[in-house]
Amino acid sequence: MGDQPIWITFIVTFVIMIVLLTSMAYTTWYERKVLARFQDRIGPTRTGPAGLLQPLADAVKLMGKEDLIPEAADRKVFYFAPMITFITAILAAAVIPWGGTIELFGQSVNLYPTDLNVGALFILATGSIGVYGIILGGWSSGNRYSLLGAIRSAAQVISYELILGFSLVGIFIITGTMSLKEIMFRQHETISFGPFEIANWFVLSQPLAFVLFVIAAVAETNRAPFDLPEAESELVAGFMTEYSAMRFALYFLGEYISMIIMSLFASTLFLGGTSGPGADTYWPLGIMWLVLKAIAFLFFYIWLRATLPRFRFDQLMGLAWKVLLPLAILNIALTAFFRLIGNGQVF
Amino acid sequence: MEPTKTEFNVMESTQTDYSGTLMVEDEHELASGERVMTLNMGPQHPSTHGVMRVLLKLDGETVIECDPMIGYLHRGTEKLSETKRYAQIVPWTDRLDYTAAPQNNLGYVLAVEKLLGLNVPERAQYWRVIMVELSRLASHLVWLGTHALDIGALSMSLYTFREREMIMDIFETFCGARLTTNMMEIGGFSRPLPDTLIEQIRNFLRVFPNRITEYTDLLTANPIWLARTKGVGVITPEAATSYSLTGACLRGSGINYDIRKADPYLVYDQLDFEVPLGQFGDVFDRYLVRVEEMRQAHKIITQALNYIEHDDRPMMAYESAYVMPPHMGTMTTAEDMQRHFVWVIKGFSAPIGEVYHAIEHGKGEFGIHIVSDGGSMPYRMRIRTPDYVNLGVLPHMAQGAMLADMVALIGTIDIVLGSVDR
Amino acid sequence: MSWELVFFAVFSAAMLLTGIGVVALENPVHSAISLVGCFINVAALFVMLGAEFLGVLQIIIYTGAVLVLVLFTIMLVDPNKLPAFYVGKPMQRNVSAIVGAILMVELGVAIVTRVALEQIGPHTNAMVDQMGGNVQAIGQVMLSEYALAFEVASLVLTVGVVGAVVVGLPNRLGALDTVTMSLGHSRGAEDAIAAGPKFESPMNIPAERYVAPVGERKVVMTKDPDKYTHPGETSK
Amino acid sequence: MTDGENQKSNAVVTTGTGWERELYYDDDLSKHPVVRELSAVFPDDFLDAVRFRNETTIYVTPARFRDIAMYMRDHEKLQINFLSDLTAVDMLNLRTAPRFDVTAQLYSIPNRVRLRMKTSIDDGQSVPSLVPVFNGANWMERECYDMFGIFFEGHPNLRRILLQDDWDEGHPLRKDYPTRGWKDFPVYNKERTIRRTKTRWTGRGV
Repeated sequence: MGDQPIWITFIVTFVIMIVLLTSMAYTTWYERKVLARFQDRIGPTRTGPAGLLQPLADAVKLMGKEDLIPEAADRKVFYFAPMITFITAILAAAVIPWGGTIELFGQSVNLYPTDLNVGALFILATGSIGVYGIILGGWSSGNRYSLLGAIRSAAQVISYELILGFSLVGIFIITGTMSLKEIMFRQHETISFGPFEIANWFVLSQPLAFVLFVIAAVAETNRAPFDLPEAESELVAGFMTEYSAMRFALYFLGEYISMIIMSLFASTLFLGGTSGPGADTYWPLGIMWLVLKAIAFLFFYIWLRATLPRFRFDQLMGLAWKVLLPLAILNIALTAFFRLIGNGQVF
Repeated sequence: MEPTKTEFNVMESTQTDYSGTLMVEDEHELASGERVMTLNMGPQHPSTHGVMRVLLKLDGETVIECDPMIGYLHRGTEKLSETKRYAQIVPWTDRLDYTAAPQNNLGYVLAVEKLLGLNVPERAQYWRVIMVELSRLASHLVWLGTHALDIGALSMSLYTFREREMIMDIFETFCGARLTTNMMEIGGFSRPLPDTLIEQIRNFLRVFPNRITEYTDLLTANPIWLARTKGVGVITPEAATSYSLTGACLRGSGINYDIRKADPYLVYDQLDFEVPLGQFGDVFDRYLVRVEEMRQAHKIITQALNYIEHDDRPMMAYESAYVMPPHMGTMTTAEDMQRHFVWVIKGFSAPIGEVYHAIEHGKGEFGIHIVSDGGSMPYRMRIRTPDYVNLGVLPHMAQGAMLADMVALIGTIDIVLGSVDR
Repeated sequence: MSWELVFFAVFSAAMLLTGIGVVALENPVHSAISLVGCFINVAALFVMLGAEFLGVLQIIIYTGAVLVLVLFTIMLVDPNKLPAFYVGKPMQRNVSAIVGAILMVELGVAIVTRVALEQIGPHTNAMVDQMGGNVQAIGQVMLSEYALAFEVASLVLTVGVVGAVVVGLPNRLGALDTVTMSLGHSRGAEDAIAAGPKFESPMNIPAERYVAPVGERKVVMTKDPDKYTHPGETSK
Repeated sequence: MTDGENQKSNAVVTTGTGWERELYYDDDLSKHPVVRELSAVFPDDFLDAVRFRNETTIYVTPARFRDIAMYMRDHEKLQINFLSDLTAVDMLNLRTAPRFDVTAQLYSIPNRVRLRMKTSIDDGQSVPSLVPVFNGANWMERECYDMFGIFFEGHPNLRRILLQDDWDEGHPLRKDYPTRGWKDFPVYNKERTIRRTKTRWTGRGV
C-alpha cells in the first residue's frame, strides 16, 4: 500500500465509488428486468431504450417526494438511521480487490483501495454496524410494524453473521491469511487434475462452506426468502414502513449496495475473483471476469426472489442455529483435519 | 312480555366460541400483561385482502388473541334489495364477491326461480354450469395467487392472473363485461351466443391442465411452502362443522359437504366429477383441496361443453308472467311490447312465501333467503355469503399461531371483503 | 504535527464525548447509540496502534452483537413505565462514583507502570512481526500460553448462556388471567350484560399444538355425498 | 381413492324404519321425522310446520329455541348438525304482533336435508343464543343484533359487527328504518346535512 502516492489511491477510490453507485442504480433495473422475465412480463420499457433510464426517473421521483416524519418518531434517530445503512454498505467496498498492481501512465497503480490484512473480517464488521440502521430506523419510527421488523432484523443479522463468519474460517485455514487480495491471488494458481489443469477456486475445495456462505449472504442482506424484516405481506414494509422520499431511497440503495458487495465478496472468496482466461496478462479482462461473476451471483439473488416463498421467523432461526451452525463447525473441523494431514502432522 | 330466561348449560361451554371476549380497550386492565403488545393489522394492510382490520394481541410474535373487525365495505345490499324489483337486484349481486360475479348471479337467480317455480331450459342450465365453473376457476386462481403472494411466492400471482385473464376474456365475449358480469337472467339467457365463444373456451381448456401442473410444481413440493402450510391453522372436523364452515374450509377438514353433490342444482347430477377431501384440516390440505377442485372444474367444463356444443335449443324459459319477452317480439307484436312495458316498469308479482336456495360457491355455501309478500320486490332478502361465516373461525385458528402465520390463515379462508361486508 | 497525532486527537476526543453521552443522555436508546460511537472510536484507536484484528473484533463482537442485544432490550422498555427503583437512588449514585474512581485509579496505575517503569511484556512489535502479523500472534498466544484461561472463559460463557435461557423461559399464556367483557355499543352493552351470563376466559387453555404428519399428503376423492359425512372418516 | 361405483350403498337408513330421506319431503307433514319427534318431545313449544317449494319451516317458541336446536343436533337419527344461516325478518308490515321472526337455516350433513326453524319475538324480547350449540352462530347473531336490535341471551360478545361501534342511528334492517338513514330523511331531520350550494348556471340551490 505504501508504494503508491496517496492521490492515486484517492482516484482509484473515487472511480470505484462512481462505478458502485451507478451499478447500484442499474442493479434495480436489472432486478426489475430479470424478475419480469421470470414472471412472464417485460418490465420497464418506457423510459429510454429498454427502460434504461428508469433508475434515473426513480431517483428523480424519490428526491422530489415529500420527506415525511411521523409525529411519534424520535426525530434525530429517524433522521440519521438510513445513513448508517447506506454509509456502512459503501464502506465495505474499501477492501474488495479488483486486481493486482498495474502500470498505468508510468505510475504503478493498485487496483484496490486498501489491502487490509483482516479484509474479510472488515466486511463482516461493516455488516454488523449496518444493522444499526435497521434497528434504529425501526425503533425511531414509533410504529409497531417497524419495531417488529427491527427486532426480527437484529436477531436475523446476528445469527447469520455468525454463520457467514464461520463459513469463511475454512478458507482462512487453507490460505493462512485474511487479506482478500491474497486469498484472491491464491485462486489464480491452477491445480492439475489428471490431464486437465483447472483453476484452484475455493468453491472446489470448500463446497460446503460455499453453500453456507450463499445462504448466509442472502439472509444477511435481507433478501428473499429471508426478507423477514421487510416482509411486505405481514409487516407491510418492516422497518421502512414510515420512511419516504430520499430516506427510503437510502435504505433501498443500502440494500442493493450490500447485494453487490456480497456478490463481489463471494466471487472473490470462492469463485476466484478476477481469475479467468487471460486475466493474468490483461487486467481489464480480470475486472470483466469479476463483474461477470458478480452479475451471475446477482442473478441468483433475483432467481431466489422470483421462486421461493418466505420463511417464518422461527423456522429461519431454527435453520440458522440447528442446521447451518453445526454444518459450519463441521466444515471447520474437516478443513483443519485435512490441513493437518497435508502438513504431515497427523499421519 | 318479559324476556324469557333459560338456565344456561355450563356443560356445553367447553365447546363454545368465546372469540373476542378479551376485548380490553384499556391496556392497564391487563395487570400482569406487560409482555402483551397490541398490533392493529389493517384496515389498510396488504394481506387482509381488502379493508379488514384484525386486532392482534401478541406475546413476542405469538398471537394470543385475534379479533377481526369487518364492515368497512358494508354497502347495505340486503336493505337495498328491499327497494329493488327482482330483476334489478342481479347487478347488485355482482358486487358481493367481485372475483366470482357469475356465481353470485347464479345463487340469486336460482333462488328467485325457485320462488317463482320457473323451469329453465336444459341448454341454459348447461351454459350456466360452464360459466359458473369458469368463474369458480377465476376465483380459485385469484385465491391461489394472493395466498402464495402472502406467503412470499412472488411470481405465483402473476402466473395465476395470466390464466384468469383468459377467463375474463371469455366472460367478455359472452356478456360484454369482465368483472361485474351481470350475466345470469331470471329464466335463462336471452341473447344468442357469440360465434367465437366455444373456440375461446376450447383454447382455455387446452392450456389449463398444464398450467395447474406449473403451479403445483412450484409449490406442492417446495420445502418452504410445506413448512409454512403444514400443521398451520388446523381446524378439526368437529370445529369445522360447529363453526358452520363451508367450501374448502370444511372439506379440507374431511367433511364431505359439497352442495353440487349433496343437494344438486342445475345439471350437476348429470355430470361426472369428484369431490376432494382433506384429511388433517390444515392450510396445506385446504390448498390441495382447492387445487384439486380446479382440476375437477376443468373436467366439468369439458363435459358440459362436449354435451352442449352443437345444441340449438332456446335458452330462455317461456313463462309470460315472469320473463322478459324476446327482443324480436317486442319490436314486432303489440302483446309482447305491452308485456315488455309492464315487465320493465312494474316488474312481476312473485308468489307469497319464502325460499332459501344455496349453491356451492367457490368459497363455500352461498345462500339466498327470500321472503316474498307477493309484491314485485322482495320483502326481505338475506344473503348468506360463505366468506362472512368462514371468517368467524379466524380467532379460533389464530390462537397460538405466529404473526407470520396470520397472513397464511387469512389467505386460507379465502375471503373477499365485498362478500364479507355485503 | 503528524497526521497520526491529529487522527488520534480526533478519535479520542470523539470517544470521550460519546462516553460522556452514555451517562449524560436521558433517553436510554440515545445512550446506547453513544456507546456504539464510543466503541467504534476505540476500534479506530486499535487500528491506529496496528492491531487491526482487535479493532475489527471490537466492532464485530461488541458493536455488532453485544450492543445490539442491549439496544434490543432497551427498545422494548418504555422508560416512562419503569418503577422508581430503576431511576436511581442516592446510595447507588455514591457507590457508582466510588467504584468509578477505583477503576480510574487502577487504570492509571496500569498505564504508569507500563510507560513510566517500562515494564513492557514479551509481545513487542518485532515479535508480532516475526510471528507473521497480529492475527497469527493472537492465535498462537491464545491457544498455547493462555489456553487454560481461554477454555475457562468459554465454559463461563456457556454457563451464562444456559442460565439466561433458564431465566428467560416464558410461562406462556399463563400471565393472562384477568378478563373483561367490553361490548362496544353503549346501549347494547347495558342490555346484553344484564341479559347474558359472564363467561370464563378460554385463554387459560393452552393453545393446541399440532404435529404435521410426515410424508406425502393426498386428498381423498369421493363421488358419493353420503360418504365421509362424519368427523374423522377420511383419516381412517 | 375414488369410489363412485355404488352411489346408493351408503344410504343413511334402509326403508321402512321411519327415517328415510323421502319422508322429509313427503307431502304429509306429519310424517316428517322432525315434526314427528318434536311434537312428541316438545308438545308445548313446537308450534307449527309449514311446507313451501319443498322446504320445511318449523315454528317454535322463543323460550326453547336453543333447547330444540340442541336436541335436534344431538339426536341420533336427525343429526341436524349444521347451522347454515341465522337471521331475522322484520314482520312489521305483514302482521301486528309479534314483530320479528328469528330464522335459523339448519342442515343435516349426514342426512342431507334442510330445515328452517323460526321463532317469533316482540321488540325488546330476547332469544336464547345458539352459540353454545353452534359456534358459527356467533357472528350471525352479532349481525342480527346489529341489523335488527335483537338481543341474544347468553351470547358471549354481542357487539355490532358490520356497522361501527358508535353507530347511533338504530338498526338499519328494520322496516321502519328509511333506506337513506335517519339523518338524511327529511321528516326527521329538518336541518340539511348536505350544504346547499348555488350552481353556476342556474343559480338555484341543489
